Amino acid sequence: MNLLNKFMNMDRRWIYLITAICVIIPFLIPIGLPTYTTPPARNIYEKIDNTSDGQVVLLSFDYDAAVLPELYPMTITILNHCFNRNIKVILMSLYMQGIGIAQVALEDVKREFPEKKEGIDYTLLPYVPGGALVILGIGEDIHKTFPTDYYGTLIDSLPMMREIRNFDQISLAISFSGGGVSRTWVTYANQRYGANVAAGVTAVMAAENYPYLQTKQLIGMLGGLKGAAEYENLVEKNLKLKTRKAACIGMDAQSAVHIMMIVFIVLANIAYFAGRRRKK
Amino acid sequence: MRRAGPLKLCLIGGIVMIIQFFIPHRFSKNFFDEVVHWLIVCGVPALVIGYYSIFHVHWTKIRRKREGWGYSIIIFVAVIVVALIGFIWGVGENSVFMKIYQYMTMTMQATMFSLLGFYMASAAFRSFKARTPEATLLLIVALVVMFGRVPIGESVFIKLKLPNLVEWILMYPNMAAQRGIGLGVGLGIMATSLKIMLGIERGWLGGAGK
Amino acid sequence: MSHDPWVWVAAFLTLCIFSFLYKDNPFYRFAEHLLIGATLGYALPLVWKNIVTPKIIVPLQHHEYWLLIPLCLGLLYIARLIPKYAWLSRWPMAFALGTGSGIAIPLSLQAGIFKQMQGTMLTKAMLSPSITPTVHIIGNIVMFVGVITTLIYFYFSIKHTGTVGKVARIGVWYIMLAFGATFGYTVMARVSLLIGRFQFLLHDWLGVIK
Amino acid sequence: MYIKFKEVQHIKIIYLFFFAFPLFAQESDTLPLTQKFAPPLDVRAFDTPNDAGKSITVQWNLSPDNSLFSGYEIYRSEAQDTGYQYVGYMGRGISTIRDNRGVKDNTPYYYKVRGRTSTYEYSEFSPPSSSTSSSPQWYHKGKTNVLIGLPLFIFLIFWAVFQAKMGKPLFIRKIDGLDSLEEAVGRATEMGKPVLYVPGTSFISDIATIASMNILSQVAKKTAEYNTPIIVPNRDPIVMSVAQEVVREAAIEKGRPDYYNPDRVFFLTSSQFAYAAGVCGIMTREKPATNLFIGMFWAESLLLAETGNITGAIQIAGTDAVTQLPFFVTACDYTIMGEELYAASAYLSKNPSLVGGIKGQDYNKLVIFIFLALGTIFGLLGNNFIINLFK
Repeated sequence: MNLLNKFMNMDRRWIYLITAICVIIPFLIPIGLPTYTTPPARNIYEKIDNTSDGQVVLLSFDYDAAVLPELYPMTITILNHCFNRNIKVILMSLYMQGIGIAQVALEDVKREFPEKKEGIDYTLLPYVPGGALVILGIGEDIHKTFPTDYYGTLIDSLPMMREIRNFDQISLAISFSGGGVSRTWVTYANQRYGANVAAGVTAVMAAENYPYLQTKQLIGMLGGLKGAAEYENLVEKNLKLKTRKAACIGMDAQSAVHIMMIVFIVLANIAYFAGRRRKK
Repeated sequence: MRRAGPLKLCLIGGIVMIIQFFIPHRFSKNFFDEVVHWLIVCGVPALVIGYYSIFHVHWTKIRRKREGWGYSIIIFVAVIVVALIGFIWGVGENSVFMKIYQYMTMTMQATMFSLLGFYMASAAFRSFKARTPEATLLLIVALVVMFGRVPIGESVFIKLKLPNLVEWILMYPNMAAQRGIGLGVGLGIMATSLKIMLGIERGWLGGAGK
Repeated sequence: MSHDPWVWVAAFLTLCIFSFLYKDNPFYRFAEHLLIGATLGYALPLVWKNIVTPKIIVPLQHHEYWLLIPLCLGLLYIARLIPKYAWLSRWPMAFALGTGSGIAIPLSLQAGIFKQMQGTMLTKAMLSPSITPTVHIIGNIVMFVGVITTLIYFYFSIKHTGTVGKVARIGVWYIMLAFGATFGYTVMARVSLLIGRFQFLLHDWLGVIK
Repeated sequence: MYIKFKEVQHIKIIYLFFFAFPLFAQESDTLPLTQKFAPPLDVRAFDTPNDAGKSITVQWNLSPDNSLFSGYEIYRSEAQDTGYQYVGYMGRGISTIRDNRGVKDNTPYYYKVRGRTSTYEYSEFSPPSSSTSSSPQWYHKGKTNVLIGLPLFIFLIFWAVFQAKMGKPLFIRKIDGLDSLEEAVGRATEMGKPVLYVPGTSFISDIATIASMNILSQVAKKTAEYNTPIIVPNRDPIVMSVAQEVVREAAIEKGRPDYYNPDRVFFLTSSQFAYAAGVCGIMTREKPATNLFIGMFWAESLLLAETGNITGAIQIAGTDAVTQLPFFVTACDYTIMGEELYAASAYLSKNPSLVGGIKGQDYNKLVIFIFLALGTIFGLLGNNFIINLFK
């Protein structure tokens, strides 16, 4: 009983320490807790997997550094998947900071695919202000909206861009965002131009996108680290790829902290009731 | 005059903006944009009193050598150095200014934000006790949602044939309470705004009466 | 281990902030003052570049002299520093508050009240088993009851006893449920931030993990 | 490249398969390619309603071959027969576009629409629409409900205020968070420690901040009376100047003009987490006995409340931010929730016209209940006209 009492009045710094340990351990020793694959994640995977060689997927990095930990792993694993399946990729961003993130992501993934060439296998588009207007621009003519790529090369001179005029030639557009940008993509790219749109969002924002999944305006969705972990597992299982599964590690840490909190709350309540019974 | 004038301006400003709400004409739209522009311009000089205030607090501390006056020097140095770097070498991409932002300001802010990860654990541990029926409900729902958000919990929920329980809680009862609170807040905002316009609520003038 | 001095600075500052979890100490105090100073310094060039230049200087160069009106109005804020003329600062405040209230009133009625009411009212389609799955039918009813009871909790001018008291208590249950759900739902986002910081320390700085 | 070509071939074969029969049926093999597809029909153009002008809405009936197209191209001209220029493109299955590309007001325009496949094959143009011109509107018809609702709301508030002024006694239920304010200030006085008042982290234009200023006015009167120091750190300079004015006036009202010290009601920084860091520092060093967090908050709410909890202060929070209330509830002793925040200044000051305002809010709630009930009754009977009133 005394032990329970001590537990209840434990210094909060012990809780901080245990929380920290729960986050750090999965980094050092990946546990690899199983994940259940949700249909929205599987849908994106299958859409990309069924895209034939040489077709194009567009990835829009509509986020900034603030939500990087939650969204970066999913962008990496999707990029990986595309390159692995020989799909061409257009990278862009509606946010100024997003271009920098896209560039880093490219460098990260290219380490495993050194043969992928700028302008042939992928194109990094520069930041163009305008938000929704940029999406409309792509719907009309991508060459007019982005006369050059990020490095200043004329888009018309890039082999992979020659045949791409608008969403008709883009088999899937995925927007990664921490806010409501995915909704903008649905409104403009899907509703107006009938493009296939999918979203990668933070865990908090995921619930807001369910209506669009129901109406099929979003083909699929990845929600936070969990969505990314599901995707990593799909890639690993089906393509037998061995890469660092950042999201799975993050998800292990998430699970560990969640379980720790649940256990602590339950124990605290047991201690509380035990203490109360004794008083009676 | 010291009170009556501003109160009149407040009332007129409010009425004009309410009328503007109903007019879609370009004239009205441009007017709205202009008002927003004015509000922004108007707010810029206010920064002067803000900076004056914090400088005054810390200058007094340094002058009187109050406890921790050394830290006050840091504030002055940081403001001057960062602002000068920004003004002299620009604020573009890859500038020193942006480096400072990325590796110092952003880093510290992100770390402050991440303290919440710890604080949520300690706050939940301390106060999630089933003392009353209401507290018990809060506790149970929090546990269910937390459990349902991680893979282990999710697979358990699926076996229980309740795959969308968490979504359901968020979508209906949670939304209901948010709406109920929101309706009350909406009324509160409207009533308070009205009272400000009419000068019934004049706390912003400093105190009542006179 | 990183060779970038900026990364070392960021790592040091991250640890300074984290040290606050143990207790207040000179390192945290240093970081705190640095952060306040740096954000204050950071704002100045940005306000100049993003507000003063495009919103004041450029329009004035294009002879849009009416902008001097809000500018002068804004300058009245500075009158606060002279006690005798402090009351002048009520004018720009009245402008901000009046227009702000005028914008808030119809918007709150439209978005805060009407939209929420529309979403709460039940229709035949929402309750017919042939169109809507049973879970959602239950959900819709739960939602309707929840909005009404929560709003009754915020009914101030009746004693919360008897029937009203009981209904208001149901409202409190809804509110507590929503709080529990929000708390549980937010844990994940906050832990993500924590993961981000540890990733920075272990990967970018120390390089102990790949 | 090869694959791409093969696909194009493939699609062409499908087209031939579908359209060979009608072509032969018409006994003509010289028809231009475009007639393989039926054009969209019945193009209607009208001035976009409730807008600022320079916009025309165009609608059409989908072509019977809608499924073969990837979308529709819309063309515009000032003459019925010639001079059509491309103005926009909409995806398959969509039959309306809002054209605001260089439209001039009061100029008649004609519109034509044609279908386009993914391989840039086209249908014939539709027949042109009748001529339409755009113009701006002076009244937004979609906002009529607000135009009716607003006077009703104001009337009910006025009515209640009027009744209160006539001396009709009005009851307001107990609000724990507000009752405890006095006790909290009293405790700080007993302990000889300051009171910390955080007026939210939003701007003055946020009505929650104004509500906070009204509460600050009441709190400052108490602290001035007991001569207990009050610390008010601010995130916005304008809020700071209002707070300074409020505290100064409170001090004067209580006959202690010396009580007000501008260095205690100060600006910290406008950055969210830097502000939180600063306030956390103040809490751990000055060790206020009472922390009041009242106004609009975001994610920093728990940072402040939990740090205050560590220092052992008695804490009262008040906010209308639904997303932050759970954190205040877990870490504070009392929480003023949602609309209670707006009732506070009436509750604390007992000023009859303010109390009347609260009564007026309740009358409005009654109206909301009536409409919710009516809308639902009619809705369940299959008539949604009341629900549609609130669109």
